[in-house]
Amino acid sequence: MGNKIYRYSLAGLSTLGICMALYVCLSSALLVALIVIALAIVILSVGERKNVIDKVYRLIGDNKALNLGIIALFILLLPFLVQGNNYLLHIAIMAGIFSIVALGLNFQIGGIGQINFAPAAFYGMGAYTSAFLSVKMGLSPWLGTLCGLLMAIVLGVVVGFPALKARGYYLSLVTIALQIIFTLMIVNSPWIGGPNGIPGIPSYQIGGFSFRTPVALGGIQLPYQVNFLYLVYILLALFALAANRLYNSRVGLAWNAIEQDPIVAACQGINLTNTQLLAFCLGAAYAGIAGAIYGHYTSFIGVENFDFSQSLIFICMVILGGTDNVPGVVLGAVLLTMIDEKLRDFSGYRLLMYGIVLIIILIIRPKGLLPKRIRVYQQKDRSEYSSHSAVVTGGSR
Amino acid sequence: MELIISQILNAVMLACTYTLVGIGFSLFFGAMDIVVFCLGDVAIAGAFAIMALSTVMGVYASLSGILPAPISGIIVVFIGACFTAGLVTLMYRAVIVPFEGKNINASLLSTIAAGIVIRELIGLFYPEGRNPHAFPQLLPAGLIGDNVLLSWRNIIIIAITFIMVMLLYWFVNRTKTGLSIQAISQNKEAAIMVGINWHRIIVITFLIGGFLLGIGGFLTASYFNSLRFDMGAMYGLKGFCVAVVGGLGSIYGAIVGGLLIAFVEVFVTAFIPGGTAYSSVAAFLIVVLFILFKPEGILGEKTVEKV
Amino acid sequence: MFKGKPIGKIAAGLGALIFLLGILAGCGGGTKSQEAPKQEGGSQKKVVKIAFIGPLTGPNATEGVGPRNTFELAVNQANKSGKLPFEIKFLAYDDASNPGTAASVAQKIVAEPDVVAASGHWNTACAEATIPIFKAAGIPMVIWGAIGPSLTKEENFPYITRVCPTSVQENIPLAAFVMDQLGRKKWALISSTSVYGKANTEAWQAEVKKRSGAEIVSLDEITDGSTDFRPILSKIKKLNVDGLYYGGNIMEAALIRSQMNELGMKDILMAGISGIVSPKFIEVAGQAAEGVVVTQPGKEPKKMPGGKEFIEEYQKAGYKEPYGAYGAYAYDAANIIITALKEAGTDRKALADKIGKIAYTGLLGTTSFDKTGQTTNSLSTIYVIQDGKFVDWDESKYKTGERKLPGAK
Amino acid sequence: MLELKNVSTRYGQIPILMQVNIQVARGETVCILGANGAGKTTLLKTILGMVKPTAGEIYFNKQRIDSLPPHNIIAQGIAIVPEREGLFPKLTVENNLLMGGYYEQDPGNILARLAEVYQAFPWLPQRLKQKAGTLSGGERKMLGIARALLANPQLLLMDEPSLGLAPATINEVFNVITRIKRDKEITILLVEQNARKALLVAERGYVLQKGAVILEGPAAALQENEIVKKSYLAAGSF
Repeated sequence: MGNKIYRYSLAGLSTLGICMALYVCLSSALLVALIVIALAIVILSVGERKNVIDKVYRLIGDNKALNLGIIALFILLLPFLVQGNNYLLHIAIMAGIFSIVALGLNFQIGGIGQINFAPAAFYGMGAYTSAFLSVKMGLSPWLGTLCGLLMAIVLGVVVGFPALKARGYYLSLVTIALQIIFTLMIVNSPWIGGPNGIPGIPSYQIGGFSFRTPVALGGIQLPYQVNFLYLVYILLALFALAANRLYNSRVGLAWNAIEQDPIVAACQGINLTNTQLLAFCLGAAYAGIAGAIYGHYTSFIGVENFDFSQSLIFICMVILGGTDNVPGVVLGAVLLTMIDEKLRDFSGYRLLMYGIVLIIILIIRPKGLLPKRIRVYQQKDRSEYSSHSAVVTGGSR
Repeated sequence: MELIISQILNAVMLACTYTLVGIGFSLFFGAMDIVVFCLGDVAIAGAFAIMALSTVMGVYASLSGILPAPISGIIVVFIGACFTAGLVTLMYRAVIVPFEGKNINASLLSTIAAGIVIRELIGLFYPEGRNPHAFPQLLPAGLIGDNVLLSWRNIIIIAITFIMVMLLYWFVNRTKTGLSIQAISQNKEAAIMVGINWHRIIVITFLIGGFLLGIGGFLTASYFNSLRFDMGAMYGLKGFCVAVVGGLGSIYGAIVGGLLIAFVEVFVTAFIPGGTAYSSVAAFLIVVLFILFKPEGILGEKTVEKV
Repeated sequence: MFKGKPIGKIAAGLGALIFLLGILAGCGGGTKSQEAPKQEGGSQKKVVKIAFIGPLTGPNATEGVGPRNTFELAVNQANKSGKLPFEIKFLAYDDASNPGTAASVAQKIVAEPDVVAASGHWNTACAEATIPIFKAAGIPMVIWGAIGPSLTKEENFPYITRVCPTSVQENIPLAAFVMDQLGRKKWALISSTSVYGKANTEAWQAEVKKRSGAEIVSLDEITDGSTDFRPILSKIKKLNVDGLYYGGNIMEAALIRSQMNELGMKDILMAGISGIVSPKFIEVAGQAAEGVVVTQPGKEPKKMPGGKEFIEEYQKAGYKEPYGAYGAYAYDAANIIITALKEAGTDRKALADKIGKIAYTGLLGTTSFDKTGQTTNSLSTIYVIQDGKFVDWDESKYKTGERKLPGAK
Repeated sequence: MLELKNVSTRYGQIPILMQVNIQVARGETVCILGANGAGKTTLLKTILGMVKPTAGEIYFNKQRIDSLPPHNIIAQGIAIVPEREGLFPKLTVENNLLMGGYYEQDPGNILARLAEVYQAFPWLPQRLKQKAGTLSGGERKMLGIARALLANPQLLLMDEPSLGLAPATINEVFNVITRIKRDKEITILLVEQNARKALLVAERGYVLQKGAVILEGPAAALQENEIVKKSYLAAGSF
């Protein structure tokens, strides 16, 4: 049917449009980037009012394979698009790494509705463990990353445990306190470099090929960042898919139930302990891997990259993008990373910008740029009824 | 022995700097069930205002031309505290009112963000705002007699803290407005039902709390003799810890909590070899333990936690 | 499901959007290609860029802004002199004393076309973070202010060089002065947990170990940004030390000194190194600053050949901030790069080699580098604070015996 | 004295009151009967201005009050005996009482009213320094009534005075209400589930069901009404 092809190409076009918008943000000056973002916000809110956005969602949802393909192609071609500019690639890599952390953090903020102020500690735990093992013990960075993941999960249990007993303000204070203790302990531990950080972290290697060697692809010499770009985005894709599956699963539903009312949730047979700890451990695992990759990518880690203000930035990403919505969280992380780097020249205004953006978003769009979607149980044969079998789990109270 | 006495004095002084901001947290939590995270920054902004009045704007200098120095000092501090009161009320309007009755996470984040905004604005717009500043000495610095332990400034800091707490006690328990604040904090609906104009009372609470914070910021800056634009973050966090340890919502709890945290910090520094670097860690650990095992704090009443 | 009408609207909207984005993308690409005017025509000189990195915001901004100014001054002077075959463009970047920021900034500098050299950092940790990046990119970096001993290494030479002495080098003359000349033996040591503080602690411990009879009776580490040192000081007071050494930065040092005064410890000598040499120290410590002994590598600029002109030029350029303790270093670092550029041209490799072999005489005396890239210039001055000013010991009333240092018998 | 004309309210999308018309004349005691969720408490909150009506008008002493904030409405002489926990648990009994006289400026009047209240509740004077939270359920209810009396209201609203009390205490509470009615010429609007008791003290009554008034009339007539009998006077309710 002609209509089908029409819709098919339309879906492709909208994905392409999003990719193009992101590319423009990435490659142009701050002002242009801001204009594009403002434009996007206008389109979003107008579209929402006219219910167009919903249709676009469905359009994209119906042609998943095509759209994922376009995004994959976009990332594959990105190094060529930016003509091997390693700074732009660096931004793209950082956007990917931060997206992974933000996805993990979203399990706590979006899932069980508890703000965890210590994501940077998870992130740092992964980075420090992996860096320490590979620099001081000579472990392979791949194994180091795995250990970083495990240690981050351990920290996730430590931070998640209080969440079982405390909620709201008390929990936020606990997580802030743990975040600060984490940074202080690193500063005070000379054996992991203390305030010096750990320089000279080795890079990943596959069969003698170091990720830090430039590559020649298609006759063009590309900087070493390309290796990391692909690595990070493959992982991001995997993690985003996992997060999406999780969100649509019983676990995601249980998290949301706990967010609404833990006592009622417990009465419905949800194991509060396991479910809440899972949110923290999974989040920690995401952040841990991201941290480890960050360390092996930049070759240097210092405590300043894992402190409280970094945690706030992660929280900003989740809130800006849209809590409990995987594309939203990734979008938030990517946008904020890009704006942050563009603001490098105005670094005095960086934190101020975060503060103002957070307040404005909370007041104007408390649910973020891409708000949480109605949960849809995917049953192919009943797609006609998909809107009826939707379970509404509204936002927060 | 002298060492222990001087360390106790150090701890008491440190507790004085924590107490007023802790009271601020308790006061607002009591009145509104809300934790205003930017209080530390507000207090430091108040100290900056006092510093601006006495240095950049030269108000202190021109005042002390006509009036005796202590009086002009008091006037400057009073103006600064009023400024803080205004600032905190502005915070209430800007970042608390929009989130009233919504998920606490929103107001939590918005007040943290407001703290960042205040901090960064000071850093950007105060002349050389990002550099550390020497805080003007509005309090006399001399020692009392030959006793090296007691200086006039320390005595005055303790006295002002004490007077402020007493005034607050009197206000909250002996005046109609104070009783109304208590009434609202205990049962907002019933308070409305007896005809309390709760909007007005909340604003008054914020004004009073802001005034206390201004004084607190002034005392802290005077005691440390220095001021930095980002001091407020840690100051506010410690204040919150103090309030939680003492019992969130309890004024006396803030005093007790302040003493506990200050003693832990000072004694870890003084009596544990190599402990200096870990004094803050110890303080935060205490807070975590309190939240886990005695969330109502030392003086707080055991109630169902407000979420 | 989909009616024709809304879908048509979506299509139209999308089409317009992509068109717009395409234009924007074109612009984005376009600006880049226009950016670097190549050396066409004699009228347009080739532009080379030199990057400066330092703490321009954040807690140590005072230390970074002055050197930024002097660096810019040097570049402007060189451009004005008209002797250069190219035009030097000055780029200033802020590391905010944050290694992560520094690394990111370094990536940005490395990605910038036409950058031939960089000069960076007051914070050792920041330098640690960026050294591998500059080295990998083959861009020579001259360190103007970071003093951690480990920064200059043989394997990084000639890409990484340093015009200022390391903390070890700095501590030697100070230790000789206070321990040998003044005879202070029993020391209390406070240092910051920063890289800088740790390096100083180690250097001072080494100096004490060298001398028989000298000892360190207490060691405390504080985090930068602390404000209350009374518990530590109360403890030290009981120990009857001859002197207190602080290895760290200005603000904490000033607070320590003023709190010492408050606790009745005015009679204990305080000694420190260049990290605390700043008018801010005296401003914050006030009266208590009197009699504090510090060391600063190099001689005062005004006493060096060309120093008067430098100060005049600096004032003429209209900078508001003082050039600070490291202004002269940044100025010389800039001139070393410029001199090398003049002789070796704009090839990065040749430039680095030239810098490595340079013998430049400027405000600091004659600077040349050893095989690790460390300056061999070790001039230094002992200052004592007298009446609210840093006064050269040799010219002070303390030397003549008119006044007595704290704790002098 | 109090008149509600076509008052409707809603919480969000859910309508609570629909086109409610109620009149209370001076000196009258009127009861409103209704089951759980009928909208009784919302009705009182609407009168007090704590819930704003989405439609309709409310008049008190011929003055329109439905757009005023609660404290202005209460200042005009309306007091309420709240349901259940209407006290300030950490304040003393005395302070709780004094909060009732929030709008009285003259301390002499307050003292006079205190004396009256102490006479009505002889146990009160001994317990003045006790925290209100430590009182028993019945005592708290009495204290609530005493507090409302301290405002010397023209109109007294009572929200389910019998709720959650033991039968003996309920009798006591209704005795007090009867006494107040007799001694002070006060207008009372009583909201109750316990129809038997309420219809004994009230002169007129309304039956509220799912937010709408379905019946109204003199107390005696309501007592005989089949619907009331079936729904509210069935065996088991006191």
